Amino acid sequence: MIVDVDSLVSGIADGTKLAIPQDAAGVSMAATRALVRRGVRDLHLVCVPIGGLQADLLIGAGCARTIETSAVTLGEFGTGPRFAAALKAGTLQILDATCPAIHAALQAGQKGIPFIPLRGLLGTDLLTARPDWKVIDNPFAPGDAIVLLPAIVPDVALFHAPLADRHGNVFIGRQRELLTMAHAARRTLVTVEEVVARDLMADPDLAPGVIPATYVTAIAAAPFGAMPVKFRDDYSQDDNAFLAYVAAAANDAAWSVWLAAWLEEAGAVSA
Amino acid sequence: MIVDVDSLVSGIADGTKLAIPQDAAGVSMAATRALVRRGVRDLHLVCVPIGGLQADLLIGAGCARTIETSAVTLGEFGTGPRFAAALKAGTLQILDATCPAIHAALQAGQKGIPFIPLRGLLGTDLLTARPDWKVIDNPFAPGDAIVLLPAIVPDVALFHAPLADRHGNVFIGRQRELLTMAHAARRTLVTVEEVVARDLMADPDLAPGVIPATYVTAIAAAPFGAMPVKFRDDYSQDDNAFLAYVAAAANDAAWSVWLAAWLEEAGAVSA
Amino acid sequence: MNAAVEHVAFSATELLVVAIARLLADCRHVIVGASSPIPGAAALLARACAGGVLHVDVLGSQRHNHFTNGGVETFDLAAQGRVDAFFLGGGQIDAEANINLVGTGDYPASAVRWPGCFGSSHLYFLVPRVILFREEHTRRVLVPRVDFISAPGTSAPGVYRPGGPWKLVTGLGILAFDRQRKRFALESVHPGHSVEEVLDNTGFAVEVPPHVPHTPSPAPSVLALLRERVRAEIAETYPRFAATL
Amino acid sequence: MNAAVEHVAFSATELLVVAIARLLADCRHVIVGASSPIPGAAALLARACAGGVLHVDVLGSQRHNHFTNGGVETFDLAAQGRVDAFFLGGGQIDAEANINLVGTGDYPASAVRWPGCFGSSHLYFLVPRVILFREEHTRRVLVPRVDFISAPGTSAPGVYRPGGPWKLVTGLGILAFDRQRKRFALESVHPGHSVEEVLDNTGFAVEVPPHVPHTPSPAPSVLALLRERVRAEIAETYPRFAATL
Repeated sequence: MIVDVDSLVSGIADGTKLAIPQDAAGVSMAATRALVRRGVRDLHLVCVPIGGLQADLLIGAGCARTIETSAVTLGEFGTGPRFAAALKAGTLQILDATCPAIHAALQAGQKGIPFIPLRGLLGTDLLTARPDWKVIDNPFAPGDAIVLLPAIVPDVALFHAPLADRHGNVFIGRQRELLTMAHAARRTLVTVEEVVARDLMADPDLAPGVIPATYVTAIAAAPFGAMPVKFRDDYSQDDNAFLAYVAAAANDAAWSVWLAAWLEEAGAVSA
Repeated sequence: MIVDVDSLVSGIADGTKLAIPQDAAGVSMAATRALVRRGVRDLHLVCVPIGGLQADLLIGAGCARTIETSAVTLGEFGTGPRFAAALKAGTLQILDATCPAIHAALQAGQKGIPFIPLRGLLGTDLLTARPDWKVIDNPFAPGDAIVLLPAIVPDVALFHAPLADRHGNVFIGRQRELLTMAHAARRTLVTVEEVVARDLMADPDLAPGVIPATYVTAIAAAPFGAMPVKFRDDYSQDDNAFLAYVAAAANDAAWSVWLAAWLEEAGAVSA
Repeated sequence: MNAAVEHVAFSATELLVVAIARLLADCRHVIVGASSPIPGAAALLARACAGGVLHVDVLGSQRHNHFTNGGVETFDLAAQGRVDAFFLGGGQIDAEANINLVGTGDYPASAVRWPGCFGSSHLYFLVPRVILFREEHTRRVLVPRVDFISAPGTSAPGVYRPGGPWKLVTGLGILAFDRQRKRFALESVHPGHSVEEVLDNTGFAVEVPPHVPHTPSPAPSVLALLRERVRAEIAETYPRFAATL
Repeated sequence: MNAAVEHVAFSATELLVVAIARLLADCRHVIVGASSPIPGAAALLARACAGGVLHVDVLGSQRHNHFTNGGVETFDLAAQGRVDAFFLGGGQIDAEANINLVGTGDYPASAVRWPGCFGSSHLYFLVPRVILFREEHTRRVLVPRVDFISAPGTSAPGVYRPGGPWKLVTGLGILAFDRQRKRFALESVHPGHSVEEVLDNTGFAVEVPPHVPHTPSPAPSVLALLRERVRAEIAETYPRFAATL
């Protein structure tokens, strides 16, 4: 259950439907590097509910065929540059969404129900772009059109969390979408800042913020494993790394150089 | 926001759709006594997902017109006796349900969606007894019949929790259905073992198990407020109280005597 | 035959616990509902025998319940396909494994009202191996046709139903349910009981193979595990039951 | 007129923060989305002015975000009808208050791609007072018709829509949206700017009443609150922005 990062990502085959969280929730950049190094291809990324550096990097490295997301953004550094370039080049299939639709569809996956309704969406071009979403007449109130979303069941959920124990329990605190991801996905892979000896479920204060081991396939220790992305109060976003990334990602030649250098770095991701 | 128990229940008018938890999650017997004393009538009880002593007592005291529940049970003491008697007498409307249906319908209320699908149920007499549940053909897989449940939006959620702070935050730990109840209900009333001075949301270990003040209408301190029902590791079920209850509830005359005595007790509920 | 068989006396309850634990041997995840001391002990025993590979959640327990998403988690987990086995009872169980947890007579003004359906109307469809457990084995319980279907034993083709009834364990024996043929067959009879006793006390026809074995007696090592570790574990949730072990 | 008016210099950003805070005065619950320092400061200022009655959740903050149910809670809360005001931007905003957060040109191979719809396609329908905030007030942003409708300004009768656009706040002024008439009217122009400047830089027709006031200057007491308490509060989430206040 406790493995190294390379073993952790060995469970992510080409073509995997891979759920990843938004930056603020805990992004495993350590596993991302291992995954790109291994040369994974054709991922179907499900961003919960938006993507950041991780998604843009996986796209730029040629690992993703499809992305389902409500946005790809580097925050104040703007739209994910490799994401935008791939869309313009037509090398990436986009399933544009809206945050609550991804959350709700994932909750449907969690509940083992085939679909879930959601308000809003009517009259948007998003709905036109998503033929997999259906509009029905609300059976409880004729004349009330409502959108149904099919459940999202990721093959793998991958994220970074502060703590795990040797039983496989993972503490996520208030980042509750990680629990929904783990419930909905068939398998869950987690990097953590620290693996602790005590049983996290045995502490009645911590237990409410724990994903129990049942849902967790494997865990790898990866201190600073979200860097250069901000992680809780543990570390801030490394703005210089983001600036270097955005500069390199602006053209294909500089991007290749940046990517090769990043993949050669041994330790924690410093971009 | 912090009031006494009598003021707390003053917000529960006749006819209220009142959501109450199952015994293990935290039942406010203190508020129940105040409510019965006040002589509330015509409650529509929503048991999340089953009822125990509290539901049976409210029925026996003539406070409830309707009950929506997946069971009314006193555990090893059997079916709620006043519940069974009221059904036989035809004085109580029953909306029989199944646990995941109540949870799912409440989650629909929480999500502000008008309905939610649920697997199972087909071919049960439960479905026949619930014309408010609808069967449709799954729009994503023709020929696949599935049940839709209308959302449950309680007027009031009422429960007992270990801690609250002066801002109105309530710690519930792992009893997550209480959070769903508070999200789904228009108003939430809580009795707690203790009101503490510190801010529960400021503690990153406790915060994951907190219902934030936004959802909480009023709180009353009621030490031992779940007695004689078990409450977490704080106190066990008072079996003698349950035995006395069951004995009295077996016939109408004994029941009236028991109820009058119980209502006159001043302190913590000892049944 | 050669080795001397060690004999250790056991109670009827212990036989049931061990027999149910045996049914759970190759499961990954078992959930035990409320008010179920014997299935609870059986699941914990199966976990002890499996060396920790088996996930067990005992509803009502604090220590042996790992849920952190509230009461809904049991049902979500089952709907995700992660739960291998679950236990259901029944005020009435009939020939086609329909179960009735609601009551007898004209619904809703039931002559005898039981608590209600609990999660049965959902879990019976979703958990691959539902073990029906009812200690009382009488014609009052095992009826030709239930008065109210809380959950049906079988469903029409096309109904989404990865789960359903697998075994029926009573105080007299173990019956297996055949979902295709929609009937029970007698699998074993507990020591001290007979095939005739089972048939006399069952209100519907049961298939009886030419040779019906006795439910195996608990091995001494398993009994020891039950009386020490499992007894201590189940005591947290069912103290009075544990005292009887 | 009689009393001497105290003058305190303020920045364009401070004017915006105070103007938006004024719009939130009678709200009970305001949520501020990601990458929104000015709306974030405005909501915290409104809370400070309201004496603590106003619930504010700033996404991305630890201290000023009370959610304990993950990212979905924002949307559930809005769908429950508990959120009075929310902020949306737009790469393009058009005459009928349709907003485009996706990109220009032929979708999906957008000439310019923006991040994506975020929660707009849902929240625009559900939050009663959506404040469109975009500092850049140009014909590039305020277009006759958006290239992609992330969220429509209005909906046909019968569509469930308790919410929608309320105000549009830009670097030049404040416009109010009339949902019945499907058009914007100019409500005030910020000090230092003119009605003509607004009209010249808006790519669609705007109603202009006979007298258009200036957006009121911040009161000294409010500015003090902003520069002390609110600046310290917003610094947790937006440190560089706070440094400019």
